[in-house]
Amino acid sequence: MDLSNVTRYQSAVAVEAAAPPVVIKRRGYLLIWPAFLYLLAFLIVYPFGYNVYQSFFEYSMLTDTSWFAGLKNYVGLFTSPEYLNSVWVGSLIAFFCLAIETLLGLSIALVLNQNFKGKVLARILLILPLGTIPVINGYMFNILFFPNASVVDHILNILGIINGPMNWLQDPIKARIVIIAMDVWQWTSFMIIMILAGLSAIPESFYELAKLDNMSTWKTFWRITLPKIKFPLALAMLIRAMDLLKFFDGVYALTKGGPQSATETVSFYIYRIGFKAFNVGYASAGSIIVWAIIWVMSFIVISKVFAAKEKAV
Amino acid sequence: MQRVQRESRAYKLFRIVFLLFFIAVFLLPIWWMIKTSIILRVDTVVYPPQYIPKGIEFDGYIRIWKDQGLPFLYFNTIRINILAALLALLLGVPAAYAASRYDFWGKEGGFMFTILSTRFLPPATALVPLYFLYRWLGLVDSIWGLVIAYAGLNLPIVVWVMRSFIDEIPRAMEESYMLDGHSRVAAFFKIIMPLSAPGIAAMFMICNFLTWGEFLLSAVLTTTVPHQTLPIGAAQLEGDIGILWQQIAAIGVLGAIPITLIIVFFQRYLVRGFSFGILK
Amino acid sequence: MAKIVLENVRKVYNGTVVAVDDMSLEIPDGEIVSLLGPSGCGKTTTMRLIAGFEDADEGKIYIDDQEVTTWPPNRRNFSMVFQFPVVYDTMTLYENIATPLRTLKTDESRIRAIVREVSSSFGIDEDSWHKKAAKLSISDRQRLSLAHAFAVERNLYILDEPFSNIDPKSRVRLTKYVRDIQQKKRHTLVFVTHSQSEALTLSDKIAVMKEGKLLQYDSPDAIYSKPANTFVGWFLGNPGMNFIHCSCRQKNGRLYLDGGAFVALDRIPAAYQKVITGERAIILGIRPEQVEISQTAKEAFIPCVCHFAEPLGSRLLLNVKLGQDVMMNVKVPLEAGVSVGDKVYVHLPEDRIMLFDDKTEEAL
Amino acid sequence: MPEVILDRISKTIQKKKILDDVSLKIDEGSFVCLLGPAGGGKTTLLKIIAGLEVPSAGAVYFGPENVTGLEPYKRDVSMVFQDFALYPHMSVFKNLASPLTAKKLSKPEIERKVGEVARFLKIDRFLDRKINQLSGGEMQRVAIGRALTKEAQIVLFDEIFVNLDYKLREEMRVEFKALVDELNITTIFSSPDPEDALSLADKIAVVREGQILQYGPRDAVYQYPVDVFTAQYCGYPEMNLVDCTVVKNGGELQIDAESFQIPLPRETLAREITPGSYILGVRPEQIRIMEERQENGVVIPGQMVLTEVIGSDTIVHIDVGRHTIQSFVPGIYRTITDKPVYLNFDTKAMYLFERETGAFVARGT
Repeated sequence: MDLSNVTRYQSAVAVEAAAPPVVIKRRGYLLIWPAFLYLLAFLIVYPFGYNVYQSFFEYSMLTDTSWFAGLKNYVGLFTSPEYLNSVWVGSLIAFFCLAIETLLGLSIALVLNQNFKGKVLARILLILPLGTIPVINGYMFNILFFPNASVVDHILNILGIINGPMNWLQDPIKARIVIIAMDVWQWTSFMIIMILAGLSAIPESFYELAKLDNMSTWKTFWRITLPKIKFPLALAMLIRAMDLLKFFDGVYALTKGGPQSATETVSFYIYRIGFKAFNVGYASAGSIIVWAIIWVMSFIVISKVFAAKEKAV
Repeated sequence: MQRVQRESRAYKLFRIVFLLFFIAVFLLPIWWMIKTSIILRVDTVVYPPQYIPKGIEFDGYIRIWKDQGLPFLYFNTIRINILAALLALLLGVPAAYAASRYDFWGKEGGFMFTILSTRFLPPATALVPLYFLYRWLGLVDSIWGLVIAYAGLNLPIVVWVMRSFIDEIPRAMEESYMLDGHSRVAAFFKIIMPLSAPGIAAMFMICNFLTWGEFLLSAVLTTTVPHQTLPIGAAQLEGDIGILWQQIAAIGVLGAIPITLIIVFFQRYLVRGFSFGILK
Repeated sequence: MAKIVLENVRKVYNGTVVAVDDMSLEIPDGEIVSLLGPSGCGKTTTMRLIAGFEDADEGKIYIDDQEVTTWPPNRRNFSMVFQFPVVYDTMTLYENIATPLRTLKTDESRIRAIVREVSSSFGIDEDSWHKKAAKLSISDRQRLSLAHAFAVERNLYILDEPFSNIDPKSRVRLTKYVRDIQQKKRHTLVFVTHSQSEALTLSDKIAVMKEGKLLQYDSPDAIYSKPANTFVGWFLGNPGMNFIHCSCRQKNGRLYLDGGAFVALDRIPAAYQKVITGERAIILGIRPEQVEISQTAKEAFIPCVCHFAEPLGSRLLLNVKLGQDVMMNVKVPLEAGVSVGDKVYVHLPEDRIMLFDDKTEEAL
Repeated sequence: MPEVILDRISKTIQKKKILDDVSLKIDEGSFVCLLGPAGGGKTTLLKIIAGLEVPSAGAVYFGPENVTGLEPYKRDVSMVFQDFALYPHMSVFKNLASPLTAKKLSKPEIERKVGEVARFLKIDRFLDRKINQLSGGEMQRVAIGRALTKEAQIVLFDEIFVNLDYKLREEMRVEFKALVDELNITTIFSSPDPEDALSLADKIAVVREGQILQYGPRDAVYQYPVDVFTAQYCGYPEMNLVDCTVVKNGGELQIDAESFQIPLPRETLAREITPGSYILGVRPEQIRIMEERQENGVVIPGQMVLTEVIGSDTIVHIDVGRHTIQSFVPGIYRTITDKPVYLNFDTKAMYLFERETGAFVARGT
């Protein structure tokens, strides 16, 4: 063999130009369609189309007739103090819930991430609120803050923080505090679980290094812990933020939106207008607006998710 | 590997106090629910409150059993949730397989985004359309109506989380099964299904967890006891004459038991469910 | 800089898994000592015990004759480099290196001088000081964490498999940096590795471990040429030592080594004549490069068949079959030109042979 | 037993070109190694042969038959995967039997064939075991066994030594070679490790960035690399490369590498070259280290910087001006002298490559 005759390798395979191969397309991806169509039918296309359609009509319960109303529903909605109030109340509640849940969840998760006796038990006890039924929690918080017989009043009185009955549920501000307290009580556990998952993924060696450098606990938190759990934390907060737009059960059982719609969230408003007042056009217009908000927010969440996934690969 | 901890005594004390405080706060409403369900009816709302009941009765449990159709409610809740979870898995696992193994046009931005975004839609906004659709289909006040709706709530999470489970099964596994001479369908049933079985089981539990306490849809889409769920049963105990605390609490206690077992035993998977499989 | 002593140290996980068993080791001041062994041999646990990340169940640890067994890691005064590079992602390169100096209350101009010195010894450009560490490639991260570790004068520097995630080119460079700085400053250095090449290249002494036990602790050359048992002989070398189960038999009043179908050696090697006085079973060990080979029959050469020939740089690695089922690796010069299927003759030089006990597999 | 022909295969995945117009003809019964760095397209190429991926363009032939679109389970190919891909929920026996159950053989037949293969690979002792009870080496044997029970004429091996530690790799390589020789099958083996390719293969195809740079008999690829990449990649330790210029000095040509010069008489290289920019290449095993300056031949002064002991041999790193040159020294050698050393090599062992394209120009004769 003459090895010295080196040429760059070329596609010199002796195959006669054959008929183009019959390429079998692999069609396994079609499996995604049943799930997709199902969601489309029951949760997206139909409800969305219906909402869009109805939002341009006015409907009368009495005569069971409806007539075209143009943008009247939207205009009405944006000038309706009730709707604007529900947006304001919803945002207010969501903001405080989110802030408190995040801070509490973070501090509790940081403690639970340490090694100590009884850690597993403490962890289970602290996520138990997730196991309760939201609407029943509403009733239980009703008892805890019952006018003139509030358990919370009693405890706060003993601790000397307040003096006398607070009548929580009669006062707009206090009622909001109770609603927030209820949500915080049930969903801080969610934050704890999510943040613990983020914390447990940080390799121990980062802390060992910080220790060898005599870094203070505070600095270690800012320089190592927080940057490393940024993603799970942000994800959990965004999920909670969107879930707070759904906030309904607790409000229903605890305050029914009262006093004077001080605790009426958007979800509750849409339900009340649609099902108690049968103002379907209004409810539909309100829904469309909420959908727009959700889509923008979920777009942010999901694109973050994709970015993180790519980073992981 | 266990890290050697050298913490100061003061810090250890602080930690105990900190945790005990939050455990107390977190458990207070739960204890109140348990206590309310067994305390004498006259002592339910009294001041000063009884932290430990002075007398107990099981009247609440007996009444919900006899008068409020608890067996129906309980059975319905279980039935609807299980069927909804199964339906979601039936549709979701193949979809998750496709999403994990195939590249197709519009996968991430179109299909997967749309599927996940439905997870965030407030049920309230779909309530009116669904009600009229169900009335037309004759699904109002039937357990199948709720099964279909709940499966829709579960489906986004099933697709996303199962996809992350299937992603963890090396492709080479089914590929080598196919090279052994088995068909693609056989590879799905003999390799993917058995290997993702723990994930499927966990997802089944998580689905039940997610829809167990659902209130709004079942409040609107069901009207009679034989088709209602526990949360609705509880809400109906709030009537013109007042609220039947004892019985609501009793439903609350019974309703919380299965779901609490799920969170205790499936904690590890809860994170995946909550984060759509992105965190493990 | 300090001397480290471990005295009968033992560590058990979960009450049952013995990670380190009765380990005694003296790490001399100013030397590089490697802990070498396959995964699960206890080298990482030993390192973590020295560092104080784990508490020993039994035994004592000394730094310069001061007992430190119960001291927390930061009091033991050492630097560490981890297998998966650990740096402060949110800080700049400069801040990363400066962090341990900050806690020592060094003034800023001094810090700057030290950072300049270590970063130049590890090939970090001054232009990149202001960059965030998060953006670095994995080998640059390890470079940074080495610079960070060597920025401060410590009793001890621990490197835990620092090169195993690094590409081969950067590995050579980083090895050189570590060796240079150690030679200049005479640091005491503990180096944990599963790679014989790294251990043989860098260390003054190697501690070979297996299943929680210290098998041999000696200079690289001594470990290579006089392994304490068959495992050490097999584990070091490329390929490792050959072992042949033999029996010492008597013939005409003289002992010889019988390999079954062939005579491995017609007498007992001189070095072992005092140890072996009667008939017994034995394991003969010889390194592949020390086997002599011939293509023609000679006296005291064993006939065999070559069934694998692999060019290895300027050497040819042969796998030959002696008798029925004894396989042996032999390394010969490329020019020997042996190919698969050839009949060749090998000779085991008396002065190269090592003998091991057939039961304990310890060197005799 | 068919030959395998790849005819102008291209593959694009998510707009990324993985394979670009690759053609390859693999003779029946031969052992071909696809050698190249990770991400170069080796695995995709194997998957296209196996039918696990469909090429975006081009065709695959097994002998005269065009199998391009054929589903993998209809092909006469088996494959061993990098991480073994054993079915963890099945016993070793069931793993080995999987290709036979697909053929719907009778139970005794399956038991007989599995038994044969298991004995052949010395894994018959643990047929009842679960996969997670096996060591790395045993897992690899089972994976190979599963590929063998199919009795396919073409067997693909995808980087099967990568996940083994170096001691095991050393032993498996010897065993593997003996095994393949005995079976007489068409073997296509992919590896990032030149040692695998040089010790096992009949022919080597160097794959990089979706293209085949060179395909030929092992010795041809080793001795006459087509370009700098192949030259450097195909050899362990890798070839030393130094940028240089060829200049006319008086009537004679000379290689000028800034820190040293090498005279280049006409007869040194196989062909005539013109002055210009080149890359000089010499394999480390050809470089000798001298403590004394020699008068004859190539003499390059340098400074030792590191002796890297790799098992039983040593790579000595020597600084020569801007470059570091590696010399492979058999045996353990650990002296570093402060004195300057001199490198020397036979001009026969010298390679020249074009600076811009990296293409092979000439080598010493």
